Amino acid sequence: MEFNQQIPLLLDISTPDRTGYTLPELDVPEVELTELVPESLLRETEPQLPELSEVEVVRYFTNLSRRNYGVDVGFYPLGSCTMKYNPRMNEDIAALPGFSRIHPYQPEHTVQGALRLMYELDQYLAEIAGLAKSSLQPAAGAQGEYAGLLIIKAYHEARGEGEQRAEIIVPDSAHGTNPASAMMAGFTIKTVPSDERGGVNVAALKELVGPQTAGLMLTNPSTLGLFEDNIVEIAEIVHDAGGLLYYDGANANAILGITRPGDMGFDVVHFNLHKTFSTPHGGGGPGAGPIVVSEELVQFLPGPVVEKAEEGYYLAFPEKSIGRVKSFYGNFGVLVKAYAYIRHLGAEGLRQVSENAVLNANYLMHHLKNAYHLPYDRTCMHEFVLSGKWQKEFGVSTLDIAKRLLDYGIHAPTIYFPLIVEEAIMIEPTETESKATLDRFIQIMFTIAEEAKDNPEAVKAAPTTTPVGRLNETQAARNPILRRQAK
Amino acid sequence: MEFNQQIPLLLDISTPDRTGYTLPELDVPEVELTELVPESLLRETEPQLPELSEVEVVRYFTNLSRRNYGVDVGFYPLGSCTMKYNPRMNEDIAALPGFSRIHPYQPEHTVQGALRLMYELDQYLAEIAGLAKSSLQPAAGAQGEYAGLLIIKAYHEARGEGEQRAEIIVPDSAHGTNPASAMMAGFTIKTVPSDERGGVNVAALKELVGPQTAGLMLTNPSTLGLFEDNIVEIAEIVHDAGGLLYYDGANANAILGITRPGDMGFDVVHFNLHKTFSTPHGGGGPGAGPIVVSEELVQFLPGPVVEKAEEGYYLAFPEKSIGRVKSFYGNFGVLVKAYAYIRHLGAEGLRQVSENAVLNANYLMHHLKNAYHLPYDRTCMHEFVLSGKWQKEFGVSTLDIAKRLLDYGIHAPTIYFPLIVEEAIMIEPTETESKATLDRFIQIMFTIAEEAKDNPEAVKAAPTTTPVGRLNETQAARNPILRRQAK
Amino acid sequence: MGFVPNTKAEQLEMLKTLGCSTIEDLFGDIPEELRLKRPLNLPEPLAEYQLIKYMTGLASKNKHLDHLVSFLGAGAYDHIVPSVIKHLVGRGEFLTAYTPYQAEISQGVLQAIFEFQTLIVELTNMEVANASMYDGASALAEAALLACNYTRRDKIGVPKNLHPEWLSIVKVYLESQDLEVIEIPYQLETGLIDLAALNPQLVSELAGIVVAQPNFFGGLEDVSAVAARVKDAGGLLIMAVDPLSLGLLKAPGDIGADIVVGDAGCLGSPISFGGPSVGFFAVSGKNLVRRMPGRIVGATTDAQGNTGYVLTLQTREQHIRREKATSNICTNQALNALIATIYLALLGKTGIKEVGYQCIQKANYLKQSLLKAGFKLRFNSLTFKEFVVQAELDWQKCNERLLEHGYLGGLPLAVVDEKLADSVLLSVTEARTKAEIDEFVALLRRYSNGV
Amino acid sequence: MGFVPNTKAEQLEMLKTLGCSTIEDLFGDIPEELRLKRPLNLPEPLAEYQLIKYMTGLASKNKHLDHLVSFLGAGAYDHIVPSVIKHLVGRGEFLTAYTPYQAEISQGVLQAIFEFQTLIVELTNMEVANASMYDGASALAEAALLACNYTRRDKIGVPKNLHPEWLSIVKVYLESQDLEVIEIPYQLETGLIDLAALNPQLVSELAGIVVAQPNFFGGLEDVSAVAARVKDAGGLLIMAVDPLSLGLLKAPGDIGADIVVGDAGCLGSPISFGGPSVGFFAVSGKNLVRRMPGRIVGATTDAQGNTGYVLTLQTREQHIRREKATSNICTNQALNALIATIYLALLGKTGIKEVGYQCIQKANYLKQSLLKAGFKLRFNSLTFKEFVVQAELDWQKCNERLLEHGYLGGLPLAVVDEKLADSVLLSVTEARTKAEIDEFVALLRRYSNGV
Ligand SMILES: Cc1ncc(COP(=O)(O)O)c(C=O)c1O
Ligand SMILES: Cc1ncc(COP(=O)(O)O)c(C=O)c1O
Repeated sequence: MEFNQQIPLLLDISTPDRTGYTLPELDVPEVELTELVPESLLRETEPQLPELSEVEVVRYFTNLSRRNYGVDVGFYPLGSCTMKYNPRMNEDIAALPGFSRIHPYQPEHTVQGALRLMYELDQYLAEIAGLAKSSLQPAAGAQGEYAGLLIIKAYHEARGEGEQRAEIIVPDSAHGTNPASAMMAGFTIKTVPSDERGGVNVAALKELVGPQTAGLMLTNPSTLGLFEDNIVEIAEIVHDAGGLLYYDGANANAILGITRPGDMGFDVVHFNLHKTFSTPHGGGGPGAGPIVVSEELVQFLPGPVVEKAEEGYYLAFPEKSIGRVKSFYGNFGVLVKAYAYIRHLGAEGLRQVSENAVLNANYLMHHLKNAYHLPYDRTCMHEFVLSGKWQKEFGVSTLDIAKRLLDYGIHAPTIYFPLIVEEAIMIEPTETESKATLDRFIQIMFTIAEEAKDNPEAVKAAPTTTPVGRLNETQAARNPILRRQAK
Repeated sequence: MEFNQQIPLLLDISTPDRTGYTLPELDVPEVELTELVPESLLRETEPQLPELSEVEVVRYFTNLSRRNYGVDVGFYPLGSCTMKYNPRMNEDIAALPGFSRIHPYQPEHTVQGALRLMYELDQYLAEIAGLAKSSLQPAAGAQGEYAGLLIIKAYHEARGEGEQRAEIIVPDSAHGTNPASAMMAGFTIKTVPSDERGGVNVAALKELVGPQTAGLMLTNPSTLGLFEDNIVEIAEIVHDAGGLLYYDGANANAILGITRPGDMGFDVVHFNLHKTFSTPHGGGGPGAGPIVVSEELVQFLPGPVVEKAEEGYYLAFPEKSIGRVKSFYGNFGVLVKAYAYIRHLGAEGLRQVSENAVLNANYLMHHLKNAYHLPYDRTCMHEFVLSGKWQKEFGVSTLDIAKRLLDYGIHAPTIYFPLIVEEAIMIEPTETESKATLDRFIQIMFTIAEEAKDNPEAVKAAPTTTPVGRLNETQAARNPILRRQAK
Repeated sequence: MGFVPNTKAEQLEMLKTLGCSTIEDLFGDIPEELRLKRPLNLPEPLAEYQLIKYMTGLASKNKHLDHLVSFLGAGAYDHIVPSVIKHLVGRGEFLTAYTPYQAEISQGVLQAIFEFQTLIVELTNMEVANASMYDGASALAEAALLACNYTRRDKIGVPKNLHPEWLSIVKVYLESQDLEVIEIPYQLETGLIDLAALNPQLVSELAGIVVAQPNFFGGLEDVSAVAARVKDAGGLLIMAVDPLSLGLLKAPGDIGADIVVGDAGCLGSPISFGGPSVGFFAVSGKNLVRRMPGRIVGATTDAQGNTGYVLTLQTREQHIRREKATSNICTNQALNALIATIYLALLGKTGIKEVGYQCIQKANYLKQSLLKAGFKLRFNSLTFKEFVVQAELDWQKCNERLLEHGYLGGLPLAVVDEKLADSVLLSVTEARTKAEIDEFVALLRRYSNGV
Repeated sequence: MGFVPNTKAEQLEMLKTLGCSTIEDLFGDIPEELRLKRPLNLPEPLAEYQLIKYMTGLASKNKHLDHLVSFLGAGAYDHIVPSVIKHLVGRGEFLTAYTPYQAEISQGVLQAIFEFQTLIVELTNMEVANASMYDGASALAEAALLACNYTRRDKIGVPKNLHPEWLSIVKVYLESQDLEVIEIPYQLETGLIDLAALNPQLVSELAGIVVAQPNFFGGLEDVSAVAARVKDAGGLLIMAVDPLSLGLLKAPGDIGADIVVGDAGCLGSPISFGGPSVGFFAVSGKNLVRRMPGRIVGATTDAQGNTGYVLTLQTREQHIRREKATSNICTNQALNALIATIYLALLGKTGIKEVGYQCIQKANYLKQSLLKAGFKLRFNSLTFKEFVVQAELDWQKCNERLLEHGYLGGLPLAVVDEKLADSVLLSVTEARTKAEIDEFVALLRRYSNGV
């Protein structure tokens, strides 16, 4: 219970000399520590770690978890994040000691199961992307973007155009990681505006491309949840200008088995296994952001990748690899879960995922547009973006609406993104939600819309049923308290 | 969150044709069902089982659990139940496929690990009890009592006194299972009163025993948490009258390695592995109630027991076994956890358990007797019993006090037991609680005592912070609704 | 150590408060001569890491069903268990709670038990089910006691085609109260209950008759016939059923059963060398409810009108009624009942049928394959997921050879009945594949040909 | 299938609402020629039960640390993991949440991250730590970027005795922004960083210098000397540390480190073929905080004055700052940070010291035993839990023979540096026992004698 009670910090409940662990006795002859470490290197002040018994630790984290919301607790329509159900069997599989207790430097012949899994996952992702080969290294989408952009850079360098092609074009609706990754990769960023249908403004794009263009980063469906139907033309424009196309696969949950980035003309793709392929988000990670590239770009992939020979699977570096971006072989434990998911669903199951993700989104949008402004009134894909601007007129912001949802026991959608929509509310139900849940959400959203009109103060005061009330973010940023303050 | 929201029943959220499982395809040639089962035996009406997806099931039970309190959530001083911390390593161990995936009828040579574990656990329990040999069959304490009483019966029968010795003596402070088990075993029950120090009234006992006495059941420490210091004399009285002594080991957490029932004169003992030996209570079970007997009684033990030969361990039936009380070999999965616990702690660790259980109880008692009536003001063992009679004067019952504790985030002690104490409050902190927790509990109990005086209505209205308010038990019993009502 | 948080300093401080100098002082009530003067004779403690290594080693001395293809059943089955179950059941709030005495903070467990009762009622078509029993066998024993108690008769009919362990447990429970178990033989050709073999006078003295559906040999009984006979005689019909058969087979409530029991371990509990499992207990009406053993959860409301769940009808129970209680059961098998509830929620209406259907179809496929391979059936009744095969084979030896190939053979029935020495009880669940069955048959054929 | 709850009937109903006849209609915006006209070429789906069997089979093709006694380290270690951790981390509310954007219902994750930040600060004695990085290597790369950015210099000194993978990752990150990595050699006898080998002019142009403590060879660096030099030159001191050494070794904050990074996977995360692990990132002061990469959690209050936690200083981040962000990191390794937090909470002050102490003592015992057995040390520095042994042995072959005995040998350094072809990097953690070490030495001695 203690649900509404504050939970003191670990160090506040610590007692000197208490411990929550047992270690085997030290069974080798001991040597004076100072013989092993010179005094000058020895620690002077003890680190103030908490001292707790096992049951105290269990209660602390159990009670913390009870103050948290996850997909397991309820509906979590966080747009762009694909908060689908995370099958528990995958957790069991990844925890098998044959996967969770292997060392990355074991001789290859002792890890053939792991290497085969990576090899096959590479191939599955390539098939899904409609491209040639993957690297499983990147730890998350953003690192995938970064690695993918380095490949684009290496490609141009190999063609002697490295210096010249210094610009990456990014739509104004793009996720923040896109421009940030391009910057990290050393590119200059050019923003292409959206057109009135929410797609890339093709005319503007034509203006932007040129011999300086390294490539275009695109999410398709876009962050508005809309399919870029000019994609073939866009690809042509960029390719004709000598640039490459990067596909931000964060929204791939809409297209599995339906259409493929490679077929659209993309050269590099990253997938978010923690979105599309059902691996849990873990409160902010770990994820995995494998990239898939066209035949031409395989030589540049970050290494190592897994290859197959008569004798078995082995690790290798592509010929002109951009190098490594991650220790060892990526977030292997996450890869295992995505592999299991694909094997469980097969082609038909994956297609059903996307079909139902899109069906659910359209169903929600169809109803909600009656109570909230829908800036782009088109068939959407797996998500859609509303605007809270009607409510704004009553002084109720999108933030208020989001907070009010919490009172109804539902996680809020993504808000204020994409930036091009005023008071954006980005809703992604995913395929693992039932019609009943969608109907309940619709009803609550309608109620909130009513409240915004009739009783705006109630919405602005939200949330009131949560363990803490609305938290003061400005205070947090102005006067940062970033660790426990000694008492 | 939804913490304070009612959770509808499974069938209320069910949708026709939805499923939450996958099975391998049926891969054998199919035969018409009616060829396998005659029409007359086929079901006519479908069972109305809920139809849900996996995520719905996960959310349902996750949210149910969030409306529940366990040792993992906080302090649980439920007297007589030994709600100590349940080490998680034991769960992992019991879940090893070598323990959790074995069939009870596998050939013995394929389950030598399991048989050895049972054999050794038998020996450990015998050593702890100070007796000769155990049977691990009983599924819980009450079944242990039942089996133990049958052994006492068999013993008398073997001596030709079966008919004659039809009475079991039980103290008035005994747990309800004691007389109930004796009744199940076909005995007549005689109650021996307690004396003013809370122990067995020895004079009354002397009156009760005779040629009709089969035995005496005793808990030591008693349900008052007091050590029966006349135990040697009591044992003599019963033995001299030709009866045997049964030890209800539910309170053994006080005596591990400190004193032994066998040394006190007991002939049959049961242990509650789910109390003393840390196996989790599971919301009401499963437990395990192995019994240990003296050399003389080994021949009567319920079977099968594990024996050891040159070639390995094997199952056998004692010569004059009372038979079986439980399918297969008892709650094996529970036995594994208790075995692991004993191996982890060893002799010294077990002794520390009891020492600290007793220390914690005395510490609490010492403080709480200032605010609550303490009927027996003696050094207690692992638990003690207060009376709410001072508070009763303000119209506040023990039930009210218990409910008020819930508002403070603490599970209430056992109440109204033992029956011999008016408005009993039976408190067992266990050794796995820290002084800080005890101090907090003391403070809350003091606060409630204040409230009872100054603001009795607040206590009587409790609980108010729980998912539901105080539930109407009378209504439940008068108009029993024992399953979901179709809507 | 021992998961004790108290530090030495705290112990001293607490002792000081108590006016003691050592912990020993707290044990002053224990007569000196009873104090153990030496440490318990137990193995040295093992730190967690060592313990897990040691226990893993011990576990590895058992061959288990992940590595064996099992055709062994006889009360414990290799059914498929959805992996999500253990994640839910392992949540601390379920695992580390006890009997929900404080209803307001135990709504999770209480509602789950209420669901369990509901689902058992749905499966059996009875009126009321309780919160669980230790296992199917003790549930049956308690059912027999209830029947005697209810009818005030002192004999009960129990068929010899009941699981032999259950039969012996029923006997122990009844005989300890001087009640008599009348064993009802089975027909030699069918293996089905042979009520006609009993003296009709005796039948009319019975408090009730137990029918196992399917019986120990896997056979499907014509329960209606028995039902009619026992009702005529004023006794109760007690059915012991396999809950996984109830998606297909007629519901006990539709046949007129008065009490239905069974073992619900097959609904998602790990097989675990036979325990912990969970028994269920359901009755047909109000009169029986008040004499039912075990916990019962009921719905009620709080002052605000919120629905909530509580333990109810507690006046039947030992903690209130003591020696007049309907049973001595206290701790039961709540967590396994929770497992069964989750299992049924996952499977639902379709799943329960499909599992039963796969069992019967796969078992039939094995049966037909064995017949083709020249084996004989011991009984000519229809069967559910088990059946008895007969052959001039040393089944014990045969099983040893099967083991070498990773197969766990059936239960040789010699242990049960000498007359069945040439027979083996085979079991087939939905977990078996055609390939496994085919290879199993091939191996058996080879052994029967003396290869 | 696909965990989709929608039934066929519901799909139709929803489509009807939308005015569509088939789901295909919803994909009208996808140009016809882009639609995939065939099913994806993927293996047939496997039901859960089959999948688990299949995956268990695949896993069994790997030899793992439950069965191998490991002396292999080099960035991934066989440390003891308390079993309670996975039970807590597996709770759905942690596992299935995302980045805590909605603070009021995410206090669990937020407070846990706040604890992580606190504990990292305690361990390192720095001012502020962030919520986690992908791993130690990328944390170091980001630290190097931060140093360049902060000092506005375009070169950074990185020692060649850094983990070779880390070195190459740092290079990739820096070179992609046209920054230069100046490799600092190590002394051939000690394996320690040889700053003197660098041109002094060059040193004063460096944005900072990285020191690995312990270094890749397990050697203990005299960081203070480097610290003095780099400070003089106006650069930053960046330390890459093993967090498990920090119970014993001087805290980076006490030596003057400006940025401290490391891999905290060794704090309780499963080794898992090297990932997911978790990087940490701590800085010495305010100026650096505002340029720090990654999420940061801060304490604040609600209107009632209750303390609560929120994501803060977000204007550094990509979702606000886009191409001007301090980093592109978004999803990080929160669950592994939670693991590390639980691990540190269990171990506490005493435990962190004891683990480090057991590592160094056991490693020293192996070292001394090998010396006695006639092996030589490659470097003469003091070491922590790893060290380099030199012998005229084919280490690759030697490792193969060790494997036959269930031992996982050290990392042959031929792959790292040709000059180290005769050397192997051995690692010893608290999980090793004297008996295992003794047998390992005996085996090595046998091979070195050519047996
Ligand atoms: C559209 C889009 N692109 C990229 C990313 C970055 O992925 P990650 O968080 O895995 O680094 C996200 C994640 O939220 C996203 O939604
Ligand atoms: C003193 C005492 N005896 C016996 C029992 C019965 O044990 P069980 O519940 O395991 O059947 C209990 C359980 O509460 C008890 O406290």
